[in-house]
Amino acid sequence: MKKSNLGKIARYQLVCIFLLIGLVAAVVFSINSGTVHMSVKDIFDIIVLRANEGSVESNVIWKIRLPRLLAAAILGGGLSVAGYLLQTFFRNPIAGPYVLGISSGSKMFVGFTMIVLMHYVKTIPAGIIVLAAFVGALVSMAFVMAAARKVTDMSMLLVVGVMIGYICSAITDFFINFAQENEIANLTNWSLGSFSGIGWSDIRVMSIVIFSSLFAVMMLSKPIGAYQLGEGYAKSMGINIKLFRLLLVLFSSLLAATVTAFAGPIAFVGIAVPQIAKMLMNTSKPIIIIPTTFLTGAVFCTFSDLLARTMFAPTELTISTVTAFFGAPFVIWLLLKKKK
Amino acid sequence: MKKSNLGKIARYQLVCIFLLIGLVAAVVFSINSGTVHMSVKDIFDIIVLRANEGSVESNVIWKIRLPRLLAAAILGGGLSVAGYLLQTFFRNPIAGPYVLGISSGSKMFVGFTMIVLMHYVKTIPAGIIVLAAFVGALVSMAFVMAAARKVTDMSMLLVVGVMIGYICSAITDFFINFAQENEIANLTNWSLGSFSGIGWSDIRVMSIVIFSSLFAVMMLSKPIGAYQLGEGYAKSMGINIKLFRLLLVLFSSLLAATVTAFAGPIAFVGIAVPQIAKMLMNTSKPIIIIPTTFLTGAVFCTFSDLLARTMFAPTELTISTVTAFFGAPFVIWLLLKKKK
Amino acid sequence: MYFKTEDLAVGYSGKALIENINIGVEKGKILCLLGPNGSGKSTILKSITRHLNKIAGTVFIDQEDMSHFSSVETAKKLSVVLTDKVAPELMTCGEVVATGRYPYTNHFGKLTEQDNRIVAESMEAVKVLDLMEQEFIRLSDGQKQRVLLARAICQRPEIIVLDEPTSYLDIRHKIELLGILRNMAVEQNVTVILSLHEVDLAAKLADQIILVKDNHVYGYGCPEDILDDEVIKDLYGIEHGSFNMLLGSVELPKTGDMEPQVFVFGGDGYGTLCYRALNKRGISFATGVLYHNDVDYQVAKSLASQTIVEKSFRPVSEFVYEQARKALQKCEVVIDSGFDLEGENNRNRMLLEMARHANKPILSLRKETKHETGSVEYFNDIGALINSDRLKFGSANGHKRKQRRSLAASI
Amino acid sequence: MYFKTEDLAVGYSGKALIENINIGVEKGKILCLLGPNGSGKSTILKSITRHLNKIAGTVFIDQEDMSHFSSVETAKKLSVVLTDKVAPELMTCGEVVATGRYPYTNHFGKLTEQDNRIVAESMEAVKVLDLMEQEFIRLSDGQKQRVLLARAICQRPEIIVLDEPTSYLDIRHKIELLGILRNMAVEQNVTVILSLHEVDLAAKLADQIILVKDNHVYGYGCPEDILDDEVIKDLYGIEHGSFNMLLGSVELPKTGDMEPQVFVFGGDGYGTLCYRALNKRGISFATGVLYHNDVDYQVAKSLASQTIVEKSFRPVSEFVYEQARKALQKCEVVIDSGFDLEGENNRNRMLLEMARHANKPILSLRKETKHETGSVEYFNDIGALINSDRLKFGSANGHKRKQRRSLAASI
Amino acid sequence: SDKVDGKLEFDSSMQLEYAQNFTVDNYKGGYKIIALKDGTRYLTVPEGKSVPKDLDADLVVLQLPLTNVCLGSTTAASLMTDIGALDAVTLTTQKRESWYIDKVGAAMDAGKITYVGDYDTPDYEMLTAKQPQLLIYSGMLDSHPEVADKFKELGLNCLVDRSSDESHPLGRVEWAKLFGILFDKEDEAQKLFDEQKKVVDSIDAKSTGKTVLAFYRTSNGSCYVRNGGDYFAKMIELAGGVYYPANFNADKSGTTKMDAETFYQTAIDADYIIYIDFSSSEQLTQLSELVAKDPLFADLKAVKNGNVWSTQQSFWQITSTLGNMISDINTAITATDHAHDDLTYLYRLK
Ligand SMILES: Nc1ncnc2c1ncn2[C@@H]1O[C@H](COP(=O)(O)OP(=O)(O)OP(=O)(O)O)[C@@H](O)[C@H]1O
Ligand SMILES: Nc1ncnc2c1ncn2[C@@H]1O[C@H](COP(=O)(O)OP(=O)(O)OP(=O)(O)O)[C@@H](O)[C@H]1O
Ligand SMILES: [Mg+2]
Ligand SMILES: [Mg+2]
Repeated sequence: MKKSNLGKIARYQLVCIFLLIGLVAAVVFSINSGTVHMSVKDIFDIIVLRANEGSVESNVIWKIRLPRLLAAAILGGGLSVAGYLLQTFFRNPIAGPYVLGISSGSKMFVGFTMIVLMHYVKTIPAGIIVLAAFVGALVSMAFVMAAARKVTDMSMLLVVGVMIGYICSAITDFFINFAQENEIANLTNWSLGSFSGIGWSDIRVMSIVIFSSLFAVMMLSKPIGAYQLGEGYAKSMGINIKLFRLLLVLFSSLLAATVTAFAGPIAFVGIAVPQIAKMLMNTSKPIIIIPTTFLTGAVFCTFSDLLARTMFAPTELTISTVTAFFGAPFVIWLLLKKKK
Repeated sequence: MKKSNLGKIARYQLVCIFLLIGLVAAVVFSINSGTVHMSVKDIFDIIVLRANEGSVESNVIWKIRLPRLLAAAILGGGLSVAGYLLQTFFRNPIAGPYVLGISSGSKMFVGFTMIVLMHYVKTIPAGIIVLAAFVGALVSMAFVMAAARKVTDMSMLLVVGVMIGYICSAITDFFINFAQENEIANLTNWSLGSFSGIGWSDIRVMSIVIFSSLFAVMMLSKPIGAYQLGEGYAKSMGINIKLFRLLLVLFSSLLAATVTAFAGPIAFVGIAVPQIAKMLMNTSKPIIIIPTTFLTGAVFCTFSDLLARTMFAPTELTISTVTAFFGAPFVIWLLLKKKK
Repeated sequence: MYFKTEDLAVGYSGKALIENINIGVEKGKILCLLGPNGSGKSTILKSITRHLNKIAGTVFIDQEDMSHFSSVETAKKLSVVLTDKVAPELMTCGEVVATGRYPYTNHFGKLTEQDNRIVAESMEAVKVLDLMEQEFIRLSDGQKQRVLLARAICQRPEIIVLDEPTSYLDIRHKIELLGILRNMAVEQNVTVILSLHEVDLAAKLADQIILVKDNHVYGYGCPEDILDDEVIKDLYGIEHGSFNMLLGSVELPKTGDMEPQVFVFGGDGYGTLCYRALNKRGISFATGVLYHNDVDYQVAKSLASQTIVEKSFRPVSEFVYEQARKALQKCEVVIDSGFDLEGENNRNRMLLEMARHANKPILSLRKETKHETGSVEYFNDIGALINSDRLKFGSANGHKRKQRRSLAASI
Repeated sequence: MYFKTEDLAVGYSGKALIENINIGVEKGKILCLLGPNGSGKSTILKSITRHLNKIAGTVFIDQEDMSHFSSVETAKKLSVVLTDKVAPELMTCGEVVATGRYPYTNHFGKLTEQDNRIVAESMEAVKVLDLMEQEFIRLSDGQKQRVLLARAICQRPEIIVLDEPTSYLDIRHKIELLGILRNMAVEQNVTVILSLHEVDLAAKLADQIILVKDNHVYGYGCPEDILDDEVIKDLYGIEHGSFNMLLGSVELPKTGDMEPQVFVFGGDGYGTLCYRALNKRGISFATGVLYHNDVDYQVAKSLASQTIVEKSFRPVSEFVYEQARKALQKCEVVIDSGFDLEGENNRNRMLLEMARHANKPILSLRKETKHETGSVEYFNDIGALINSDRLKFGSANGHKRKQRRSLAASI
Repeated sequence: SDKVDGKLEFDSSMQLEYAQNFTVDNYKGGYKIIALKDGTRYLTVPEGKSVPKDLDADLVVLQLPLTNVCLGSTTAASLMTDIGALDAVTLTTQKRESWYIDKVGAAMDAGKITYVGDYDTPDYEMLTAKQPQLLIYSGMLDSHPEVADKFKELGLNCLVDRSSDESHPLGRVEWAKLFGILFDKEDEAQKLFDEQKKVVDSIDAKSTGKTVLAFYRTSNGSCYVRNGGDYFAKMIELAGGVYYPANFNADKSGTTKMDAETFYQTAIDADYIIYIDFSSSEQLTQLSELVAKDPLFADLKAVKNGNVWSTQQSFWQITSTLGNMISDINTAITATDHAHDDLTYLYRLK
């Protein structure tokens, strides 16, 4: 027992180190690629010595590449954790972070803002879209939480979540019915998701929300672990199930809402990354899986974003394209391999 | 036992009659509403006596209203049955007909046709979009079926399906990346789904596919019933599980593919209608539930389409808007009520 | 009373199934629920553990209304093993058991040295320590059950509630489990509330028994006093077959209900195996002469068409002997199970002699004196004996017909 | 052999757990797998029923390789009851059972009059007919198990494979189930292959027994011959507690291992209840004088610190009497379980007299002659007796200490 | 030749200067065959003339005068309005609020034009009832073959306005001639074209040397930059500017989605920026609003110098006066003061 325990811990550490190296690599590559070519030394000077402030190079690094890669890492991690929470909660491998209607809620509000509101309010303040997305996510979340207090059967709650998503989509479609092509294209573009155009103030806001949620989730890792044995046993271990459920929905929604607000809905990450993390660690201990999921998500999204913006440069691919295109076959492969 | 059995049969008959009345009502209302006003007598004359052939009224009835409402009924029913099959198959209440990537596959091919193909081939044959949608659905289905032969764990197969869906979406997004606004709007509009513009030749094709699939599914109702006890028991009853799984995936995909080809992806129906049918009948006998699901789906879609085209006439709502907007709260209500 | 219910009513979806449950148990005692399937044992247990909302009434622990406890308080007081199957993904047994320490660990669920020790001890107790690193879902049914028991034990509760904890356990682990429970009760003053289907084990284990039947509490008390063959027969509505409280064992229903065809000399336990083997083949038999205190008598009572018995501790009376002689004569075949031939006045020996003289075919399992005389066939084991041609009765068909009829009536 | 395996190897994910399984059973016989938890019984059964891919080897039914059968053929030949939980949505019990008719119904699964009759008969057989219209998921564990049994029965197979079919069943239904299985075997020539944990039932039911241990087939044969106390102890690795093959019952482990403090007069079944009650409280006792054929002897063997026994069917010898006297004198308390006082030369009566004269406290359960003499206390039931102050030994603490130590070692 | 009736005798082909996507053959007796690049052909039969026999099956016959037309293309609307053919329009597939062509709006308000549902899901019943002689659709119809099929089934004629496929701005304007034929406004059409051509010719074609960039930024940070081969780039060149991302997709029309970094690098030195708003409703008026979308925009030379112009809401629907628009662009990039900040088609962000 001692020995295999050591083996396990070694595995955890190995995977962690591997992921951290991955993250560093992703960051280095990201910061070093783009249309504006710079030598490594330049980049180093710019970042560390703050050389050439105000130059194109400095601006590219400080105002474009750095915030963007930070956003990719933070949001990717957050989204993955949201997915992990909901998969655990519903014991359903396809329950991603958007299953409770989060992204539909966001899209509904964004659609409303883009299509309806702008007809009346000509000058819109900056950040309105982000705000709309966030509020939309919270609204659908509130509905789900209200339902969660009534519906005790998990699978039924899942159905309620999906239904709320449908209602939101229906309303969005309703707006689309009355929209112009340009507006439709605009909304579709939004719903493809991208880490582009994120600034430092955005980073500040998202860090606060995501890291504090992450902290709270880590705090919940104990009940989450107990919950894996089933609701009955969880109860007998002294978990206040009602509260636990509310908190879980709350934090996963907060995470997903933040991501959606800043980057739009990003496909695949929330479903696949938790599975990858579990396979990497070969355990389901929340205290280990939550950080692993975050890290894996961060690495995955940073790399994906790198690809998204360099593969067909200057055209940028949507992040979902890359995440799904590279991630999905990987997960299928893992699943098939596991079978053997 | 005898008595309650009679009670059950009475219930089945009652619900059936109720649904048939609903269907008739939907048909009557549908045929009687639209911009062109006609008296019931006129309509009767036109349909039964084939009066006034070539007149505006006759054209409206024969070329517009009848094919459309038939399409709504047939496709709605087919879609619901597809949903029922996959929900049963995966024992997952949110496994709708699109969970295996059917709609994503369709959308990918439609996107390819709309965005890429049309750039090169200026004159495109009629029905190309329908064909593209159908082929797309079959392609993703083929992938899922290939996976189904390797992956024996249901929940993992579900993940594979979702992943294939993601890959298709990713490719679609990839096309969108290079598309012009009007193309994006076109694709978005397609993906909202509509029964508009369906002609008699379409009806012929869809009837053949849907009704023969439906017949095949009815033929499968026995193994489906046995399958509800779990794969282990199903096996011991002499079901060839591998074949059964393939057939189930095949027919549900065929149904969903046909619907998607002719009307685009229609939200909600495939998930909700089977649940409604089960609640109505309070049983899960496939031999009863399959026709009920079909009927319920037909009634539901016919009414929804009626609303879609009349509510904001002459603007037509997308069918998904109506199905989700009226259907989703109804299902939530049913779920909450059941709890009590 | 440490644990007590007052007018408790339990049931599903707000409808009471059992009402007015007033039971209690002292600290450190074992309370066992017995009752037929579907009588409501699990329902009562689940209501006590708050897995099911109770319909009415109060549950007291240590004079305090349980509904006033916080969930963590409850968890520290009470642990459970349910019959629900659990299938936690990727969790090792060690991790499953460790969740039992949940109420005691810090906010992150960090296991202290002590927690680890308790986990290991609990797993050792139910003999699953070597499964520590194995994945839970890859265990056999019995191993799973034991891991869940370890989980409940390591929660170190004041009350432990178990719903059919012996299901899927093999005989050794059943014994050990009950031993553990008793130790917990006696040593750690843990109150044990459980449901069992093994009436004999319940009698051996429990301090208090509650009998539940047809949705009401049917009896309540100390097992030695309230349990007897009749109560059990009544409680479970046993018609065919029989239960012997004394032996704590079950005999299958008699199959041959006709005139005995075989006479078995039993006694001192030699007879029992023969009885069962004959019964298994549907051959009806008479047996004798048994003393009332003989182990064979208890089994013969249930299985033999005719049992010739004498009161214990005295010589066989003339009357009983005559009875035996008649029975013996009517039978076609005699089986000598190898009883004790010693003793001055051994009537059984006399009867056996008589059979030999009457040239009845004798199938003998006797090991010692194999004087091969005419009608005696010797067998080394019952397996061979029971397959002997002698026991293939021509009338077996008539026999079968009759049985088929009774089967058709029962199936 | 109707059913036969040849060099069968079974296991999970391509790795063999048990290899070289060569077993067989005749048509219409019952084959039972016995073995400790995790030994591989379910694995073997699942491989036979093709729920698990076998690793190597062949399974023959009626000389034919099973893998050549189509799935429907197999289904007509073979039905199963597994330990998997099933939770079919909205299905009534009747519908669940009716799925057993699957291989026989037409393409739409339409039940004919006959099918309905067979369904009803099968449900009647396991006594679930009244649950016909109830929703399956709303049954108790035992009811569910029975419904699944009915399903298997109504499949009218040639072979029926059952994995622990008695789990969750109450005693009556256990008896009935085994009766049904035996009837199926005897009457309908159905071959039954099952795993059981109740060794006694297995012995009573099965024609052939396979013992599985540590991933190999450990023994194979007719239960009467291969099963005895030692084999069972060895098979399950029982160390504490004991199993009595004869009685088919389990005794919990001895708790008091010290010098006996109580002397119990037993015999004729009177002693057994006292023994168990004392053992439950951890009071060690001596008992005597018992004849070897006495039912009490079997229990005393497992539970008493000292058992004074005499061979059956003869007067108690002087030597044994002396043994008993010594033991009696060392004990602090005497329990008179109410044995038979009759007989001229009844040594037990003499011993009891002696104890009275020695002024030992005597706790008596005797109903008849209540001549209240000095040290004799009379009790109506064992519940009262066992709570008597006389049995609260001052030395109990030392006792407890010792036990705690042993407990700590075992938990 | 006026006597020719009921038969087709080739006369001449119409001379087109810029338009690539249609041709017109004149036949004796005023018959004309319009052939579009997509393969469809239309025969216009002058008022009072009869339809010739034995026509090719694919030839769509339009009996003039057209007085009952359904309009599904905004660019066509622009051209038709300016040649005075709007009276013929009775139906449209665009809602009132999405029209930025005032005359169309006014006609709708007056009830002369009725909305019949969206282009992909028109109210076929209303169309059947109103029986328009011709439906003029935009290229979006290509993606909805089922709509075209239904029109065919219902016996409705449909013509796809492919003016937006023209890469030269004046090619787009030249499509007025096609509508001139259909609505008997050939002279007006010629006049319109000549005017616009003149406007363009009058611009000092000599390069001002100013670099101009045209783009739009979506809410999620992607920038859609006009390709070098797009008509708008051409317009900038005609206006005397240099379309900035030099040789940027010179063979492609439309836009390219560009990542922020490339855009930043590309746009930083552009003298002028024309912001083409996608969303017809949202209109920037302040430079600060643009900068609020992305603070990096503040570093752009054009922004620093206040040389950012935005298109008006009607931009997307204007075709007929592209010459004037080119002239506006010229004004914008040559203006030295703020006197011309509000042009017809452009305005400067303050
Ligand atoms: N979820 C449920 N909803 C409604 N009724 C139920 C439900 N579960 C069990 N019942 C009914 O309640 C009664 C008592 O069930 P319970 O499970 O308490 O029996 P039990 O005594 O534990 O039986 P067993 O020995 O078979 O486990 C049964 O008649 C059963 O049909
Ligand atoms: N799905 C599985 N994958 C891998 N190993 C397994 C799996 N299921 C069981 N095992 C292992 O195979 C061995 C035999 O298991 P099996 O279920 O056959 O035992 P069993 O004899 O039926 O025990 P029980 O009496 O507890 O039911 C066990 O040691 C168990 O750990
Ligand atoms: Mg129970
Ligand atoms: Mg097993």
